[in-house]
Amino acid sequence: MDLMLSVIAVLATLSVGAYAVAVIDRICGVAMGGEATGGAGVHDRRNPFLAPLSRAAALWLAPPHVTEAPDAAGWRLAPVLYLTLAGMGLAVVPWSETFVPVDLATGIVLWGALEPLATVLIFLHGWSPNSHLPLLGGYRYVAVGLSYILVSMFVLIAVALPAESLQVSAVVESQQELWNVVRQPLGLPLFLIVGLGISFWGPLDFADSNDLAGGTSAESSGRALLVWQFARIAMLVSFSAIAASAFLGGWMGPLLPGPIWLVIKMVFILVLLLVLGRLLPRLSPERFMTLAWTVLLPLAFVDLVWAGLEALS
Amino acid sequence: MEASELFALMIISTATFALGLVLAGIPFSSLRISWPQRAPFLGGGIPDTHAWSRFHVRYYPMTLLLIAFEMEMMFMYPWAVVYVAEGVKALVEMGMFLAILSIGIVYGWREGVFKWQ
Amino acid sequence: MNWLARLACRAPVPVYPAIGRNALPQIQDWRLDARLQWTRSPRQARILLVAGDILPECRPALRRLHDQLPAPSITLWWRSTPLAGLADRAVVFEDADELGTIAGDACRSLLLGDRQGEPNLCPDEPPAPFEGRGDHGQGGEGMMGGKPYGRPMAMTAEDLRDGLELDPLEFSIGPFWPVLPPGLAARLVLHGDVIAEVEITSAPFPVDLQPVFEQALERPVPIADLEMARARNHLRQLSHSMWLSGLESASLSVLRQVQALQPHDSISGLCERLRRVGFFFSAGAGRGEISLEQAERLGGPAARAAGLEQDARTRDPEYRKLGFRPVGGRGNDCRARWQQWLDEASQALHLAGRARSSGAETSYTESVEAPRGNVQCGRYPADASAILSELLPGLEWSEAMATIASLDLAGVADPGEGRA
Amino acid sequence: MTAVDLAFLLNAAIAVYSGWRVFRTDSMVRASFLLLISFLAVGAIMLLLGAVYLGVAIFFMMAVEMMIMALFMVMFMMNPAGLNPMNMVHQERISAAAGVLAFVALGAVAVFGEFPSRPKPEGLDVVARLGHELLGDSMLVFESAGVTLLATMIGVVVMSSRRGRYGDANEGSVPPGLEPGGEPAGQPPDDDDEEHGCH
Repeated sequence: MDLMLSVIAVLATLSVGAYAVAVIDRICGVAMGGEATGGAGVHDRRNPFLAPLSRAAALWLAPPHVTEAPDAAGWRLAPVLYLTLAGMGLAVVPWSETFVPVDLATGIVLWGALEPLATVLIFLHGWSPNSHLPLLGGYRYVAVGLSYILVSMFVLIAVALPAESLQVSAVVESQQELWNVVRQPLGLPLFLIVGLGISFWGPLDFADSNDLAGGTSAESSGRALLVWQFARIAMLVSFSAIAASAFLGGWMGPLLPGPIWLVIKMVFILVLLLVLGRLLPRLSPERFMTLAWTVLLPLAFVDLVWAGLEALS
Repeated sequence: MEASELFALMIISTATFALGLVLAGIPFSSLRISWPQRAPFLGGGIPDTHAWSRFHVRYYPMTLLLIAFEMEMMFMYPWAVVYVAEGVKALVEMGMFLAILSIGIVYGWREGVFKWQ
Repeated sequence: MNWLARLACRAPVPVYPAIGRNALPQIQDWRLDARLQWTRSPRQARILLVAGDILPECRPALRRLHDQLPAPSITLWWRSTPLAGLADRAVVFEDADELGTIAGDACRSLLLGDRQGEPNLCPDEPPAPFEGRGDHGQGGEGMMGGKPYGRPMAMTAEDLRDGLELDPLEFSIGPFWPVLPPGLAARLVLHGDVIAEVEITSAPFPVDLQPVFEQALERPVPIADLEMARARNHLRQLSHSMWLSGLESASLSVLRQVQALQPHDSISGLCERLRRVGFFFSAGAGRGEISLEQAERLGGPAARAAGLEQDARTRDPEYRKLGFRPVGGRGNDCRARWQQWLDEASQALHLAGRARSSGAETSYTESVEAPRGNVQCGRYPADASAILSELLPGLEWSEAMATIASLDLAGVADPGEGRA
Repeated sequence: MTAVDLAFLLNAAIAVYSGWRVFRTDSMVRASFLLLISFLAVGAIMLLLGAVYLGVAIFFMMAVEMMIMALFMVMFMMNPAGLNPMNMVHQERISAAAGVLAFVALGAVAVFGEFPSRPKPEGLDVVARLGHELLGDSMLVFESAGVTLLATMIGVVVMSSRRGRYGDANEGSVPPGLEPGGEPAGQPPDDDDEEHGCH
């Protein structure tokens, strides 16, 4: 029974969350003047609540495409497996004191492992079509994907210090008195970069960027593209859940039940990510790599030392 | 206890995988797509060769450095769990460990490893 | 399934643009239309829009592009002559405002199955015959030989930088890729994602001089009109660079600003915002550095940014009365050129505001400073795309694209030639 | 037959099958990622054995390592995508015999050997035990691993990076002189031209 509930909770959160992200992103876009709103008789197209659904329907019905000599299995499986990673990432997040879909003793390490696995799949998605622009996107993403995982590891280890455990539920409970976002002020900003990286969003969209005609998805159409985009947003949702749990006290909060608090905090993280995604430009991959190793990594060091001193005091 | 958690993880990932597979639709191999449509998209241009080739990865020294660094990171997770219990000893030991490895990063940086080769 | 198709009909129509002569500003205006969704690759489009005249030498590429939309698809023609194979069923239209409706109808008819897609224009055969040949019928021989699946494999060549002899990727790109200027096609050799060689195979389509600059060569025209046209042009150029570096939101809001631009408008907010988010640092700082000689060839804002003081406006006493002094000298990289566009747009708006209130008109008609560069009667800025083959080698892909976007390369069409 | 047994058999089958496919595929990328799948299945078996940390650590390490391996395999192998089919195995007979022999031997040990049965005590936190071990008896090992990894890093950089502090290695990466235009500082006088440029 509990298992059924867990499966439904994860799948529903991914799907509803992806829909919510599309809606929020559109609302942010309109508020920032970044959405097309012109044209006559477009009222229902301006409706942010219907737009994601109609776009998804259009992709569902769009004709498929394959290239000359692709790695068909890899191309088809990469988006699906990427979605699976998002599901696994969400599964380790506790919803309340008692309801944790997967209360793995090494949940934090599992989250660390999802990031390189996501890099593998994004590379595979770029490699498989045997086409030039996706290939460049895939290779370029690997440079970025391998650069940000160290930052992510340090930041996640820092939140494990006060919890004395690698269990996500323990990390949440360790924030009873003070949230980690206050206790380790560098943690959340660094972790947000990781979130943008793992879902190649906004400034870290090195895989599917405009200068490569859509990068790894330049040769995707129809349902393959639908899954890819869905998976990418699902990853963002999944990330927001772990970020909320690691830094904003997860399900904890007064009055309201745990799951509601978690959702509120997830929405907060998502809005932050989506606004950042629209505000910041993409660096060249070389510059990002240098930045990640020479600025972000030392900052992550500082975050860890800070967390260590704080945990001892 | 642990086995049931693992079982739940397996079921959840299988369910997400199935959802993705349903969305992904028919396999590519069953599609009949014309040759001109299948040519790689290059804005009207044409490729001379297949895209798959011995690709010159320009950041390869970084990946090698990463392997070494990541190996070391694996020691840090168990360390984090016992950190509070062990106190200053843990802090000092890990401080030393990280200091040694930071030398590697600084050296790599000086040699331009974090740039495109 | 019918309800699904009806739901899909409410989505914006995915359109891929093949941009011909003088169509770029209109394409940018169409980006603001919520009924359309401009796809980055034709694979996601159902409609191909051919906008503007396509020169004959680019028609084979257009035929290839046409076939690359997943079938079934429909092609719309705006101010353009349909290709030979499609003449009987071509949807041709003139009025730019109609695109939303026409594309919507076309897409709906495809979704509901009311209409067949177009036939392929290229023969349906692999790039090279392979089936049944070679060791396993895949067309190849041994490890690297033959043409497996219709194409040869890349072969090693000497590297331009670190001495690893790996395979260069050779391909031609363009002329219908919206990241590049319309009409620009090049043969590229890539070592990894670093550009090793560039050979321009088709120059960007020449752009007609805007009427107000044309008139300025014949008679005095209001300075306000001239400067507004300049400000619009520069902001449009900049919006493309912003789109390229992932600032889609800001790029659309700049385009919206362009449509409603008035003299005296201030764009300092935009400058400040771009500076604060690090746009200038993003991919362009320190990249795409042009020499003085190249700056001379480019003329216009790029030359002024690089420190050359050439501006026809300085010769006009009316401009001097308005307190005009050329800005520039920020440097020779992409960042400097982007800032130059912003500075000049800002200055142009300021000048336009002052000229509008004083009613000032140009007094010097020998030559006029067009957005692209200095225009004299009978001497128009020539295409400068050839400098790319000196500029791009050694740049990483995104830096190379940023460099191209920071330059205004297309030549200005000589109206005399057109009439002849 | 419990769920754990089933999961073990499933993962073992995946590990063996994908391990076999590594040698049957022509594409280097596929080979690397099939190997990754094989390792992931082994990691899952570790998890089933109660090694919660080691299992997930295998996921982590192997994802990074196989990704990098794929990069290098594609970089340096002819026909990296296997567009032309090729034979990935050499000296098949000897290898097959050795493989079968090893499998039989190990299988015999597994089936006929007598293993001590020491199930993990209830409530033992393996990760914490590992941590205490690292800070206790194995501290010397742990710190010397740090030094070894530093040596690895430096070795890797020396061998792979072409860029140096004083310019590209193959253009004679020499330090500048103490005074402008002077002899390179801190370098022995250069009497053999062939040695010059070897960094």
